[in-house]
Amino acid sequence: MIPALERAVELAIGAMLVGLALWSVLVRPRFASIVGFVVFGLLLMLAWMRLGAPDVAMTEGAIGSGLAGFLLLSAAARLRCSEIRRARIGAGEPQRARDRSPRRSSIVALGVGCAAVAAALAAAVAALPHPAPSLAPAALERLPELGIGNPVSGVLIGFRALDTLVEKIVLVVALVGVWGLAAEASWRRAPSVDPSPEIEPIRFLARALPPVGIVLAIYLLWRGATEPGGAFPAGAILAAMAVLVLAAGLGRLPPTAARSLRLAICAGPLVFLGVGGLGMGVARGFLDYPAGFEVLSIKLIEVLLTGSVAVVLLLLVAGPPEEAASANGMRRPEPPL
Amino acid sequence: MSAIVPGPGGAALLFALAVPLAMLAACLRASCRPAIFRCLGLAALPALLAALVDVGPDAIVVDPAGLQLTLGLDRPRAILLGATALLWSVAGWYAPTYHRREGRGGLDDRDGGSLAIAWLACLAGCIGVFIAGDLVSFYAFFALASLPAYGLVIHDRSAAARRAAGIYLLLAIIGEAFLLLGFVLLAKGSPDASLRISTVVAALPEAALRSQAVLFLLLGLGMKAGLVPLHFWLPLAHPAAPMPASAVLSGALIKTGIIGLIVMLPFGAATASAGVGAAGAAAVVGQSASGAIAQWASAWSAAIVAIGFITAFAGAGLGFVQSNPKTILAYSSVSQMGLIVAILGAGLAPAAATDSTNGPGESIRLVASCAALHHALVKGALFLGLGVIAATGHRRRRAAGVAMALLALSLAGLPLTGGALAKLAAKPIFGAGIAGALAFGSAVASALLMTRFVSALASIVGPTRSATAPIGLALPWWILAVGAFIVPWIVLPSATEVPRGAAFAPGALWDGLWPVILGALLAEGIRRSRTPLPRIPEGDIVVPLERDLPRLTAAAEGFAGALDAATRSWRGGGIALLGVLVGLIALALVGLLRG
Amino acid sequence: MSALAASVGTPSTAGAPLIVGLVALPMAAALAAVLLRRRAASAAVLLSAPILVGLAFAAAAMVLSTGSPIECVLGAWKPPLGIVLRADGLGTAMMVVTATIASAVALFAAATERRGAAMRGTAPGSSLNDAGATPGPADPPPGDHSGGPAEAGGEADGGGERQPDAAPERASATFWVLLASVWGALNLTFIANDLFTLFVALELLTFAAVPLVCLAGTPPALRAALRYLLLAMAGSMLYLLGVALVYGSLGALDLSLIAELIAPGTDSAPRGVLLLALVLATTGMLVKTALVPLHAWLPPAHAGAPPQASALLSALVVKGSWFVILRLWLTLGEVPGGRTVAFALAALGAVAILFGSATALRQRSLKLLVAWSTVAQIGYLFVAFPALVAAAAPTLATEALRGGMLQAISHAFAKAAMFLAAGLLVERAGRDRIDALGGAFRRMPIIFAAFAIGGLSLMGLPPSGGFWAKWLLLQATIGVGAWWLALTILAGGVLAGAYLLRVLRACGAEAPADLGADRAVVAAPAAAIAPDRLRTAIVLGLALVSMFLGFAAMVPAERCGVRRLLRSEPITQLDRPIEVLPPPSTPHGAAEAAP
Amino acid sequence: MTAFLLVAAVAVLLTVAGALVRVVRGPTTSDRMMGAQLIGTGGIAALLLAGTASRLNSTSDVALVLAILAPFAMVAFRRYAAATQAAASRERRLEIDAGAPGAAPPQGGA
Amino acid sequence: MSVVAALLDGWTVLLVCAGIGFFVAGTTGMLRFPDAATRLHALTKADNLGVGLVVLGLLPQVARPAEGFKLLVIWALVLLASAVSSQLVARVATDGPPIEEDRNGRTAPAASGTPLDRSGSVGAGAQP
Repeated sequence: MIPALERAVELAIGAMLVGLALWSVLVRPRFASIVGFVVFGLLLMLAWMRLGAPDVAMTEGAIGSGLAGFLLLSAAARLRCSEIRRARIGAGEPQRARDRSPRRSSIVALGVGCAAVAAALAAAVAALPHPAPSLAPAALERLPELGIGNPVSGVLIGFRALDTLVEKIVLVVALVGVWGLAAEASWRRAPSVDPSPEIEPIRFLARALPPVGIVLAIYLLWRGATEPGGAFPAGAILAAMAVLVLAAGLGRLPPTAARSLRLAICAGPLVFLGVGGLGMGVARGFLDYPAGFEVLSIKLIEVLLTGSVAVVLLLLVAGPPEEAASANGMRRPEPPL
Repeated sequence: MSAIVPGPGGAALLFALAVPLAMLAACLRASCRPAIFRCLGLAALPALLAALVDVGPDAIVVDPAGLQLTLGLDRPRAILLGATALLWSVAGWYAPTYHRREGRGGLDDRDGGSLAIAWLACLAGCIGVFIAGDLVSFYAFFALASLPAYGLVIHDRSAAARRAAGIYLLLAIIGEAFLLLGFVLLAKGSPDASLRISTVVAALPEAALRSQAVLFLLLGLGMKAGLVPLHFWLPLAHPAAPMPASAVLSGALIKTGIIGLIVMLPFGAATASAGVGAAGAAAVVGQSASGAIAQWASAWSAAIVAIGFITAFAGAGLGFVQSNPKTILAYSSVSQMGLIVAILGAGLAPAAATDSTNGPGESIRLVASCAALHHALVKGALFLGLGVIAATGHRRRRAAGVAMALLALSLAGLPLTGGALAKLAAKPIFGAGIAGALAFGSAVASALLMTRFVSALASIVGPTRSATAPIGLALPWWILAVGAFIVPWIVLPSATEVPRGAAFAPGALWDGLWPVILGALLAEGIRRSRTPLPRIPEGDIVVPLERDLPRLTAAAEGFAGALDAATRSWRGGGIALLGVLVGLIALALVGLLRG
Repeated sequence: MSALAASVGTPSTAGAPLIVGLVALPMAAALAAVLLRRRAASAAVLLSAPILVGLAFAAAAMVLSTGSPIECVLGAWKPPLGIVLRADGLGTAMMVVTATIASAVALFAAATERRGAAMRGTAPGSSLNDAGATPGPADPPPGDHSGGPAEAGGEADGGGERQPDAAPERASATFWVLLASVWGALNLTFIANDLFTLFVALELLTFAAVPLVCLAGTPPALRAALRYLLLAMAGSMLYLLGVALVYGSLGALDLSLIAELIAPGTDSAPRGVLLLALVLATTGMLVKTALVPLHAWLPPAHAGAPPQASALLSALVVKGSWFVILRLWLTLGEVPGGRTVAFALAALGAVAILFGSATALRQRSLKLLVAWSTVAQIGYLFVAFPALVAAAAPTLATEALRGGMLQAISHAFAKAAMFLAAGLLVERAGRDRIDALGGAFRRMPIIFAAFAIGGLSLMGLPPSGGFWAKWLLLQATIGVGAWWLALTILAGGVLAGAYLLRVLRACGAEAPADLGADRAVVAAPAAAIAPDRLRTAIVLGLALVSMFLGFAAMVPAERCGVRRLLRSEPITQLDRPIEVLPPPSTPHGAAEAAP
Repeated sequence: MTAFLLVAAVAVLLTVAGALVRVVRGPTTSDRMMGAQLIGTGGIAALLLAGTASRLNSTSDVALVLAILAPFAMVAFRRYAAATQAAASRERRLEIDAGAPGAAPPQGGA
Repeated sequence: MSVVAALLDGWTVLLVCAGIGFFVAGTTGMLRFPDAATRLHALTKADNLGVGLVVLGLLPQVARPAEGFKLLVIWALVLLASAVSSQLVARVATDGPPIEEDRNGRTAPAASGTPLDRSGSVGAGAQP
């Protein structure tokens, strides 16, 4: 009975995921699309849990439906405001309307094409060897050399440390790219998450939740060595807490030029790179950890990475520094009429 | 990279190339340009010198074990190099005076600087083409000769010059493309990594893609040589350029196409492989193979002869209806190149090369290059002479006029001229059949055209009735004109199997004379009868092309614009991505099922 | 202990620190540039540039001299569990190219900044790349918002440095981070031997390239950047799907291991799945490479960026994803059915050549023309694929590979030169219209020459690298019987000549008189905007490298080991087998643990 | 017990799936958000049930992450609603007294 | 052990079933109630009591006390979230329905009457 039940749950989650994804793509109101996306993220978390990947589930929850949902709603608000403004001015309206309504035939063609790709993928997945070849046993076998118990962390920070390192640099570069969107005049100023106009309940939340969040983040980081968790989910939760505080108007971001801010951004990847480079001298090669100090090095890197991830994610959500215009368009100045 | 250390011959070649290139480099400084322009005549002298010394075909070989990049001269190439170098040199001395008198050229070329740049680049390319012994350097120098000529054509900056230059450059680029393909095909047949022309041409008859190779070579080189129907740039470009530039364009530059055909057509292919077949043990196999090669060679021979004569007659006919003497001369160049190509084509036939003392194919090459030499000098002299006549008053034109007439008729084979010698040398190649008759007809046609040219000379208006041409124009021209009469008499008898005396034989004299008379009479008859001549614009077929091309390009642009617009929208981009994905997956499926 | 553990040691080859440095140093420089103040940031990147050039050349020399790739095992974890960086001939060649071009661009950017700082007092905003237009409505900030974030900026900044008309430090500071990131990402792409590391490297490349696109900050640039970002993300997804399929079927991500696992004779690999994976990953990368019809993001993106960013994007960034496709096809291309897909890729390449060139011909803006020319030139990179997978003809495959690599390299140099030259031309002319370039030939002949030389290299004139690339590509395409491809290559050359001609004509024309007043407004005093020597030298140097790249590739290719440099590793036999994966169905650990 | 907990998890999940209907049908944005919220809560419950059933420790960590981020979307939603309403009312006011400049945008919280 | 275990299991079954009941009720209310304000009631019931009863029911089943503590923390967090979000939703609902664009991306309110138009018509386009 239980296998049948599990199968049923898998099917149900799968069907909901596909349906929700389709709906989110096809539904016209932007807001509905975003809510669909957030719910999709929630269901995806369940799916990842079902697949036995709690690390991925955690990251998906924190990034996919948490921070991304916040970001998307902020963007939607901004777009919405400019649309409302344009609607009054009345410029370019009919053309936009035409642009946005695709012909039925092209929708059908797209659907057929996507279905064909999906069918090919399904056929390929069905043709994969069974049981699938896996490196998991090999990873487990060599895990003790790193002195940690969580194989996912082992892969991330040990066996494939290079990938992790480059991913973190990607984050930093993405942040620089976002800052690059700033207007010349506001470059180097402080980015901001504008406080919500309705602050009492939010302010309460922003006072109550962050302590718990910080504890949770530390807990996840600490657990990451042996159990699912680690730098990325911990960083994401810290970032979410910080966003909450900013949205409640309880704090303000430093300017992007601030040295401490930049140090926080770069510390994780730089130390990672430095420890990795040290490996060329004192260990068996680049990105190898000195014998006897594996756990220490890994902990150091993880802690700093958590900080960097948190700051970078927070700043990514906050967006480019803007002068006299808010991230969600609430206080954008009037265009001249 | 190892190169055979150049001997004296190699040094001469390098010097010949280096002088124009060094002058070109000096032109980078604007202050040097006027001086360089005044010394333009110097640039080609080292090349003339190199043509006179015995350089040898392998004067410089880079990478002898591999690509075999070669510079050198054999006799046909030396002959043409010498003739064109003489022309370049004379025209170079002529140019400053002409430029000063005419005062033409764009606003930015009061000192002749841009003319000098184009001239020197072209000259270097032209010299290089004659001394290149491998495909790559030939291609490089061919491009160097072709593309800067744009500057010569456009020099006047008039509307006609712009149009002519645009068409010229476009055709030159297309020609380069064909040539590249032809060369790649030639190289594919090469037995080893060598790109030496002699090696790849020897291997050509047995290459798998030999016909395609010859076709693309003909397209690429024929475009430069002005073969119908790719000739139309020529009657546009030559008249548009300033006079000395026309002279080198018509006299020297189109010879780069001719020299390409001379060195790259597989003369004596069938003979050579027949010899191998007879000597080899498997005679039957060898003979059947050589039979196939002979068949292939004779088919191409017939095709090239046909192209040549069509070009010869079409050039003459189209030229006859023109009135601008420069245009007539340009068409005459088309016609003459047709004749030379016909000689080459006839030589390609298996029978043509059997009784040669110079080795298979060599005699054909020599005859063709001698004919080209004659044309280069005469045509150069005719163009320069036009400038001299234009600078001379009506009263003082007599001597110049007579010389021009003689030069012109020399192209038709007037006895005792170089033209007659060239005809005599070509006669055995054409034989007595259809080809011989056509050759005779082409002489008549040339005479017709040249008579027309001489009568058109009268329409040129001089500055005053009694003006005399400045010495800077007259002297170079006279040198070239005299050279055009004398040089063939020096070169031809030694290069070909025509003894000097043969030209004085009464039969030969008569044979040479009466086509000229016939042509002249015909021309006079047409003039007298006042038959209205059809009005064909310069550049004949390019005119309808120019009219229809916009429609064609508009269609293409419409397509490109539609594709652009379709992919530019967000949705279009998405559909394109999906389409590529689905298409590739479908093709993968097809490939999977098939393989 | 298992065989896996027994192989612990230092299996990296001698040059391992070199290639680690090539990856780690630019990334460290990027992070340092984030951390440091503006001057110091550019200094960090500029200081690391010569080191990186040295490392790249040293790595290339080492590969050349030993004839085997440099390998570096990261950590002590060999594949299949860990990652190996592997610099073979292809990778080192590309790293050398990247190092050369990136440092040239860095110098150029530094000179531009110094220039900009020097002339900002006299002519604010006269150069286009200074135009840091705000993305939103550019209104004066309302005065009544108290406590806004605007005031917060003052405290952390050095005080007096920030005036309203201060240097465009946003673009500058961002540029240095991005330059170093692009550099590191490219180097990692060229030496990563692991499918997932390739993915990560490409992510870094994309995330560095997108901000480069919108460095100018103009609305069109932002639109282009957004489109680029989203399409590239879709491409990443497809690539990742392909990687997942490969891992699911083989249990390996290391390319050498994959090659071993699918070598002929091993039956376990599900070839259909691998083909689908190949198609998916290729399509994903095609988006980033901007092959038609997935090109739409490229022209506005490349044309809208400042010159130094355009040069990086066009010369190097698109080559990164192309290189991944090349690696994939060298590893997986011979699965059954791959040939059909390869022909489809070549067909898309052919469309790209024709369509891109034709569209370039229609552009009115100089930078757009150059950008569309990139679309066309990308097509050439794919023309080689059918011959590349011709397993039966290793010579052809080698020719195709060499042709493709040469095309990538020579296009990189030529396009870098052209974009930088275009930037200087536009800066001087004051606006980005081809019609407005009149007089450029007279006023900035060297920049003009650099642009022309780059263009000639694109056209494929010897001795440029483009010529040899075309030569080899023609050999390869004709070898697989794809005449249509060969003719397309030629047509592309002709069209390239045509669009180049348009620019050259405009530059050669006199400055239009009616523009005089206009220019007086736009342009600062001539001395202020005359291109300085350093930038001119950089542009000319890049152009000359592209023109004489042919020599480097030509002669030594046969003798001095460049052929070996460009050779494909025979994929069925590794130089030093790393480790053979246990048969996929019996996981190693399980087998060990069972008894 | 395990079976019961699993069945319970499925039951919660299926029940909560009903909230999907609210997400899809709306009609107002608040309705969609409430549907999402219910799905999140239900997901937490289902995770706890299934995790206890399978004795997987990490499940509660995941649920913890989910729980701490649950109000996050609501805060974002409030900001969205406030911003759009403010923009709309500002536009309307501007329409009413057309041309009157300096209609200061409502600045809640500042 | 048996009696205690059975009792604990019974406690679990009882409370979990009750929790499911609240979830069912919440969902039903979510679907059947007429407008946003009333649906808010349904949501809070499921949030507060549904999760709470499940957590309480699971307490006897956890392996370690720490796990139980975690469960309680989760419940507390859900309660907090629920309280705050119901406040926020209610505020949105009273401020007037947030504006959702119609099918063509045009703004509805420019045409429709007062800002406090609570008819829900602006969101009607959302129905698929």
